[in-house]
Amino acid sequence: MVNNPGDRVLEPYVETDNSVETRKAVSDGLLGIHNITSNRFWQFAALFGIMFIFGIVGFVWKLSLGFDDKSTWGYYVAVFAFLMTTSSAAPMVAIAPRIANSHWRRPISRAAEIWTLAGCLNLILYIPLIWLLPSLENGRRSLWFYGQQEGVPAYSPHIWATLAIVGLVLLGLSLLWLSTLPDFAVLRDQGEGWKKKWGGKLALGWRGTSAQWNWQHHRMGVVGAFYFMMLVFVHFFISVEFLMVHVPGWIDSLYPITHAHNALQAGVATVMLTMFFLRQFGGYKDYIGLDQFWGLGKLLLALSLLWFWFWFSSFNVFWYGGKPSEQAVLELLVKGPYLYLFITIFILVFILPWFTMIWNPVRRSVWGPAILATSVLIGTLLDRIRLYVASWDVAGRSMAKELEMKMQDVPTKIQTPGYEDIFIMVGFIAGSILIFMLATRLIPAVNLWEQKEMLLYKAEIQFHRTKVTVMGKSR
Amino acid sequence: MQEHTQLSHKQINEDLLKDVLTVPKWWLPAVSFLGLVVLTGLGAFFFMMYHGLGVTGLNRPVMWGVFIANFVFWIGISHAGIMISAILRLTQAEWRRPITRAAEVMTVFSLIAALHTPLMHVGRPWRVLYWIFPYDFSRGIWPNVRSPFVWDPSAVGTYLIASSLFVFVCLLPDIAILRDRAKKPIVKKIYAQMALGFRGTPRQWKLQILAGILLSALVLPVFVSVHSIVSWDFAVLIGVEGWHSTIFAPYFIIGAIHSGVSAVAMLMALSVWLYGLDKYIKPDHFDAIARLLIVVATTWFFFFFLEWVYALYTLAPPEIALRELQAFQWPYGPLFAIFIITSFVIPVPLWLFKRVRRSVVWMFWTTVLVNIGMWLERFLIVIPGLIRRTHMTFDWGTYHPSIVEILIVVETFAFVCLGMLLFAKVLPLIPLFDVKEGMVNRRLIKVGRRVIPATIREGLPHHYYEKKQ
Amino acid sequence: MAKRSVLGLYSEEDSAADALDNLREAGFEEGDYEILTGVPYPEGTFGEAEPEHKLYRWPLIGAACGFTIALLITAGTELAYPLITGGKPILSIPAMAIIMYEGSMLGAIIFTIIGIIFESRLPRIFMGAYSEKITEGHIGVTVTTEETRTDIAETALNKAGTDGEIIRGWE
Amino acid sequence: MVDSNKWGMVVDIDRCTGCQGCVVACQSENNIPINLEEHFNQRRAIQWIRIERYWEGEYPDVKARFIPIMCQHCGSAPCEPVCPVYATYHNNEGLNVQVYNRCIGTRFCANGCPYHVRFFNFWEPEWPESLKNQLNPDVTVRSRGIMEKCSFCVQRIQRSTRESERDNEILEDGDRGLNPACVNACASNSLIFGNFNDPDSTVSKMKEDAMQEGGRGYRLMENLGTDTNVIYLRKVGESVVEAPHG
Repeated sequence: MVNNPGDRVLEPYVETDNSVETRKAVSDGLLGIHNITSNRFWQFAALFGIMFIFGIVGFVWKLSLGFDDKSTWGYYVAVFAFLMTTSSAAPMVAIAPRIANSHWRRPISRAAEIWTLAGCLNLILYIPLIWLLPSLENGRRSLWFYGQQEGVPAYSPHIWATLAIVGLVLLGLSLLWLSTLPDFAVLRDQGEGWKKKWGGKLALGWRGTSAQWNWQHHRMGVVGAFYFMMLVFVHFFISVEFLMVHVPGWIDSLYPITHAHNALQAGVATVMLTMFFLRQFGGYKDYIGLDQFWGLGKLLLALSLLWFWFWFSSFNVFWYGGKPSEQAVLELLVKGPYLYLFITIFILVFILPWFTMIWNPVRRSVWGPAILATSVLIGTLLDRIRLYVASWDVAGRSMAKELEMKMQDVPTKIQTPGYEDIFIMVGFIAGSILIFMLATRLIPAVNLWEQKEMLLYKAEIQFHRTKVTVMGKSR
Repeated sequence: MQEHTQLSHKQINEDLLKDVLTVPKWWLPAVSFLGLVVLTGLGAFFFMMYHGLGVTGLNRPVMWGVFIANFVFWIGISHAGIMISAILRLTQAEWRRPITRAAEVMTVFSLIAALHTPLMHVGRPWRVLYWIFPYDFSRGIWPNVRSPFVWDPSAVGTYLIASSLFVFVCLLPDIAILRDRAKKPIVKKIYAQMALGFRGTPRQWKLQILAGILLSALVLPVFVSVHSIVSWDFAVLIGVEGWHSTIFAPYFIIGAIHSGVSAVAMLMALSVWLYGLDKYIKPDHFDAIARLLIVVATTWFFFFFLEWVYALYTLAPPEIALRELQAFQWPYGPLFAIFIITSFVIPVPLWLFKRVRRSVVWMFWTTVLVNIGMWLERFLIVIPGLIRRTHMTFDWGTYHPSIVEILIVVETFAFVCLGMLLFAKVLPLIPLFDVKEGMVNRRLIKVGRRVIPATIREGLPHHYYEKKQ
Repeated sequence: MAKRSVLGLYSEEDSAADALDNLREAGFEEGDYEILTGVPYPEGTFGEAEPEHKLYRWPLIGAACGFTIALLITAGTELAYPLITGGKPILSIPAMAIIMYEGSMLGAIIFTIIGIIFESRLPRIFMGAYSEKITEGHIGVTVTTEETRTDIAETALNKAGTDGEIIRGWE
Repeated sequence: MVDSNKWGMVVDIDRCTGCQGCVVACQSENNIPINLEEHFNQRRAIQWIRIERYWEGEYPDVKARFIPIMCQHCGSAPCEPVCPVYATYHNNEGLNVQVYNRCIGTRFCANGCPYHVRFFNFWEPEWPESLKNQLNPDVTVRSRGIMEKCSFCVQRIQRSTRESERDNEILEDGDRGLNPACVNACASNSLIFGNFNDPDSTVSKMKEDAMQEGGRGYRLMENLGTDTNVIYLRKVGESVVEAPHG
């Protein structure tokens, strides 16, 4: 049966174009884009820099106002939480697909990782919060449910939270550094001027032996996994110690997950927007393609659906149970003074992404994902404001000792932000963007080695009468 | 996949259809034994129906027993099918190909099994129709849509209909193959009817592929909703400590995925042993599913941890008392220990070893352990919550499942196995066309001395790349 | 008038593609001829036209129908028999939302299934010219045309080097 | 008499002697199956009203405290919305009613009730031949497989309201025909039944001064927000038994 195609057991070899020339072309192209610094860049950098100075001013101003009245600190914590949910969560977009070994991540991962540098700002913002957290001495609810037991440091929540946040930042930096090692080496060899110098310093004599590549691959995997766990735990701490302990009766075991999930969603949105700007203004048009936005779009769609699911799982149980304490919490966070804010958030974070992202054309475009990412980010910021301002307002009424909140304890109006709050909000968001922009001057915003690695695994071949893409999976 | 054998289509047809078109030796005894068990269970049910629920071990505080625990367990297993097939289809994981159908079929049968117990355990089963359907037209009273027990049938029904239709549509090309292979004219005719005249035109194939993706995307949200709603059967009640917890929905889902994916691994091992499909289900498949299981199990454990932390976070004495009962008091303490050990402590560290991940025997037994543990988990959620000592002093109890309950629970297990065997008799458990497509799309990339497996990707057709430039 | 269908079997993808070219030369349009394969090939492998379909409409229509029906059932039952239970409002939105959600998903899925079967032109009553070798890996090219033109079709198919005989069938 | 009634009860723990008279009265009024010893052993006994006994203090000076517990007829009852077939719902007279014909016995309500006053008929109820004729004709005999619970003797409420409408006389408060069997049977008047919507009824007055600041009144498990229609009055005197709260 030689003429039966079913019996033709084929050994289908494919040639990929990974010749020295193409590799050089890729790295030269990327380096070229990396080396250009337009005037527009400096203009924007200056703008953000000025805003950031305002932020610092606001920060000092805020500190000078003192820590006595907790209810005024809501907006401050909201900014902290917002930065935590965006810049610190962005690297997940690099980690998860890298572990899943999917190819569309390659142009994305570096930009996502650079965001960890902005985590240093979170550290600055975090320091005053240590003084704001009530200690266990006044018998407040704590995650460390050993109330006022003997031998337990009254400030253990502070210790754990601090350790976790610092650990997260360190892990992020090491992840960034690990994944940039080969590119630093490229800068050392091809770059010129200060880049060459710093590349040489940071590359640590990377030569690209197979042992080094192996080491780097596995370390990135491990550090990435740890980063994810640390991220979850940090959000666990933030959502409990900075949010739920302040609202008596808010016993929502799902909330830490929700907080972490919001972070992932906002992180994806951040990366989407970054990709958009890199593509439109960063000159990476040929490297950041539609399938990057496509993949991110699918992620964002899934996460937006999850947003509703998480919210509804909590809401439904509270609504159905009808305990007075839970009703009070719902009144505080959803139904009460924050109702309209909540509806806005609901539309921005869930309705809009859902109803647009189900359309493939929207996901496969450039503008669609960018616009939706913006709406998700705004929604997330408003959401942080809603939650933190509300709960710290209640905390200001010093009900931490009580186990349940009564309906009449629910504040009737939203706290209005002071000028210092607005300064901090604008300034620190601008500051994190500034850090990102400056970082891209030294670190290539689209990483070289992953692009070059791509050449080994991707090929466009002629399949009888059509052209198809062949993707290889290395590990 | 690392090692890969190119097989001819003829070869694939012969391998995968031999047990459909012929009868293996062990088949008849196995089926008759399972059938016997199922009949015993049904007998027990009718006995219970005749004498009333007094024959069960249920009593006043403990109104729900192993029946409901079993219901939750089977709903959990049923999530495997969609988990594997939908998520892996959407992420275009190549290793899904031989697995998907078996998982989907298991979804269907375990859903039916899950429906057994809640319908049997009501006080007046002969009136169970009023549960979902209008009670009495003349007064126009319909089911109370505020009740989670009305959400349940709507969700489970949707899931059942959806998954069975899903299975059918994905079966069409294989039924066409059977139609062409079947010898007996009558059998041939039946298959011809079922195949709806599928001929394999490009249009039909394109829609097959689309069906896989689109239906997966549509069924995933249903699968999430089903178990959330099942969890709300418990979570909406404020009267029972340990049930009124918001994390229940995600916690049940992730637990369901944990037990379900393990069940799929069991299924793979069994189909390797019973049907000798080792040419199609490779160590690589077990490896991949074990990696998936490590992630799932760890996430599940984190949710479990959160649930406990928040139970104690309330600092409410009854809640703490309940947790003591659950974890430390006889007989639940030992059960709790077994549950933790079997569902997490033993399997997960084992899966970290490549040798375990790639061995059929190890994977089979570890996943069996997981499912024992997860059954106990459901038991430990349902029963102690009801048994706990409440404020009303004279009102706390104990519960021993009676022989009737045990028989019916066993019946559900036998029912699922029987269903799978019968299905495998008439239709292939491994999607032939999917496997063949995998073979057609498989390519090899030579990088230096290394040969890297590659596949033709149709996720984003090439002309999109052209548009991009 | 009665249509006849002619089927040629090929063992090579390329020869099947050639057969399509020959048929085009012989003056058959798209739709007269079809490729039959036992396995999904990448689109356009044989240079055939990309099949058009409107599958994405079906789930949306289905979801709309399901949503409406679920809304009518839930709201209708609550209003038709307004019993207060547990101090919940007569129209309890969260409870209704769940059932409406399930309803729309059910509608969407059922319509999708119907859509898939309809769009892939099934069920097909008459198989026409068909060979069981196709599910064994052969590639079939079938032409549906008037009685008079069957010979032209046959020659066109033969020119590409069929493997085995040409099969004729009634439509 | 106000047009819409809101029936309720006030239970004065201070007066309760734990004589179980109410329990017996309830059994005979409502055709509750006889609880044999094995029913208690199986934990399937049915008592629409039960007396919970607490020991207070240490031997030798130990005191017994009693608290009668029946269906609290919650305003927002956890048991009502979970029933898939509307077998239990809140009627416009403030009663949490159980409709035996609709019940299919999912027992969801029994799990929902924090007071554990809902009972399931695990067995077909049986009476010895001699007692067949003492069954109350106004009350359905429940079959097996359905839930049942205290109804505030709804049959008596119905009858007396119907009669009062018939011979259009005012249904005065504390009328023995209106009162549930347990209230009539209570020797120490610790159970008082009446209409909370009627401002000058005994129960409303008692509620008023009991629920005010420093009053003796409380509800069972107030923290669940079930808004019950039964008010309990604390023990007076040196040692106040803190009634069980959630």
